[in-house]
Amino acid sequence: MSTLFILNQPELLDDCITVMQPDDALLLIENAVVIATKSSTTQYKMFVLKDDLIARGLFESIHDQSTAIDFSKFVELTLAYDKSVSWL
Amino acid sequence: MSTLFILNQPELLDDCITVMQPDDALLLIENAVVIATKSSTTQYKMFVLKDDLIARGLFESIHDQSTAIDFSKFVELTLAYDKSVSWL
Amino acid sequence: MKSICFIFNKPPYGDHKGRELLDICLMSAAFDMPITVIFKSQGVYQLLQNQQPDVISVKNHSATFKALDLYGVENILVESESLLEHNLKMEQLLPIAEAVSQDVVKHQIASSDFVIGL
Amino acid sequence: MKSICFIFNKPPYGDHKGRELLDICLMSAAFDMPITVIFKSQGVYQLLQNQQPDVISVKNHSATFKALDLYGVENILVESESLLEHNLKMEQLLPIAEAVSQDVVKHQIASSDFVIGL
Amino acid sequence: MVTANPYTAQGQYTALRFANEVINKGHQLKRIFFYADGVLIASRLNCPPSDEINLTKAWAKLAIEKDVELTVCVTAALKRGIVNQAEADRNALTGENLDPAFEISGLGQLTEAMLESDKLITFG
Amino acid sequence: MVTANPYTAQGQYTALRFANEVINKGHQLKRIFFYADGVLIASRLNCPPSDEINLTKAWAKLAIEKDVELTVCVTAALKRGIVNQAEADRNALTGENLDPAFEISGLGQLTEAMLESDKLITFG
Repeated sequence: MSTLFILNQPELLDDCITVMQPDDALLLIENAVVIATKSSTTQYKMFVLKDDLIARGLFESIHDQSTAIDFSKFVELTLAYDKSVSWL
Repeated sequence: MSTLFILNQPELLDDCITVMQPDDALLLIENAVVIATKSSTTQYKMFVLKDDLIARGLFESIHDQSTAIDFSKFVELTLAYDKSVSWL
Repeated sequence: MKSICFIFNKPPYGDHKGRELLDICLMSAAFDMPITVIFKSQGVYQLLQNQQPDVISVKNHSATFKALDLYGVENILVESESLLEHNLKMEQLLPIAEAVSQDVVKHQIASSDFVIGL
Repeated sequence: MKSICFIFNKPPYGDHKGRELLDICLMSAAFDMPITVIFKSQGVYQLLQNQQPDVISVKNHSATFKALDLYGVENILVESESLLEHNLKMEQLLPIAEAVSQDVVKHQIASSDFVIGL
Repeated sequence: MVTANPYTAQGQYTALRFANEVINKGHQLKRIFFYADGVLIASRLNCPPSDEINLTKAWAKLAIEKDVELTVCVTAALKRGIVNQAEADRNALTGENLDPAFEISGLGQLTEAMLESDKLITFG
Repeated sequence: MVTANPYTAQGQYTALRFANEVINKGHQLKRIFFYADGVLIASRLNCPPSDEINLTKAWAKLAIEKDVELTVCVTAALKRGIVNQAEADRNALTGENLDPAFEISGLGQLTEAMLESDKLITFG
């Protein structure tokens, strides 16, 4: 089964990645969007909530490994993956 | 001036240490007492709140680089150092 | 029946999260859902023996962990890599969990219908 | 007069802490206390230009940061090591802070009478 | 499930936007279950600054207009001082503060909703 | 200063023990200032399980027996639904929940206390 991991605290990234499988994706929301400005070595698909980027002045700084999405796409992602896990 | 740094979240240890001076001390309380079970390479004096160790079953596991203290000593430390800083 | 996996990843007593996650776990067990409980990262401290949170006026929930099998929760796992990271040995923990590798943890999370942490 | 140092070390808007720390800062300025403001670790994101938190229905406190000098707060420092770690340049930040080394930050904290973070 | 502290975390707002979008897309949203610090949202005494969104009222609007159940866990609520008249009477408390759009109930409501739904999304 | 969420963090309890010890040792404790999520402690509706400590009542006991001021920041309190009758009237809220041992006041009380005291200890 594929999983959408939802992360809202940047400091939990490393911990979250330890449980991810190749087909899983990571969605960065709230304060965790700051992660999207850095290049990463993770092989996972990475989505970022657009409004949280704009709020923090980071929309222009996003790294091209990440895809900015709106709430409509957020809902679609939770349907496209078998389940969603908020990594708290 | 000497400072007593009070830490209650183990994940903030590295950040806290970046602002410490040689004469400063670190007091571990609440969840941060788990740090006291590991050997560390920091040169700072390290105190640990005893009741928080006992609560978590860690009193026997404390590393000998740390000193367990009670609330009476906690109050004395805040007087012995010029100021106390809670690193949140 | 849908399966559910609980992730304990924080030390006890600094907050109420361990206790409140355990409550969901017990309720799900009462509904006969197949349950996996995972202790990972700093959550491994939840299982330490000889906890005495009465000294900080908090209720000890170790006894409830020990009673999980009475509720039919038998799949209780602790991640070996986390034990190593926190310098803990299985002998120091309540004898209710099985040590497994990170790969097993990953597989359990992937194969559950719901995954809940707090 | 006793001096006071404020440490901003978290990104904005994920919580109210930045806003609530800023409120203490303004109040202390009204009492004419000598103030140092330090942006460190993830707190450097507090100073990013072009923040638009109205899209998430939160009030923008950038304007208040910009007004700090009107309140007599002139010692506003951002830690160079933190900028580097988060891949940010001074040009991306509000032009109100001076970049200083970790040693300067350390010294400012050591020499203040009170140090407050949230 | 919403466990986010309304003030210390942004999760209540994110959950609200997400819930509205789910309904706009024509999906069925059975229940919002408030747990842990998330229950703090259910106090009608919450009074944010006038230039900021009142999240309690925003949830209430969603509940009324779109017929979504807002369920607050009784155990989590009582210890956090969120009570209705019945709970106040039962626990000898002087006063109550539950917003009428929210309903206090047991943790079983979460488990029951999980069994009946395809998805559970947590906002913490 | 106490900024700890009474439920998500242990800081309220640590602060209480510390405050009692300060007084036992004969030092003067001018004021406990509750700020940020720390204000949540001031609701008299907080009702922890009967086998756990009621921290609101424990603070109230300290205030009454040892004559310590318990001051709650009004701005932080209002948005978190902690109100007395005067604030309820001013903001058109139906009800109030402040425990009578606590007093609602402004942030200036913190700064004033800092100027008059040798030490400030924060519990977050």
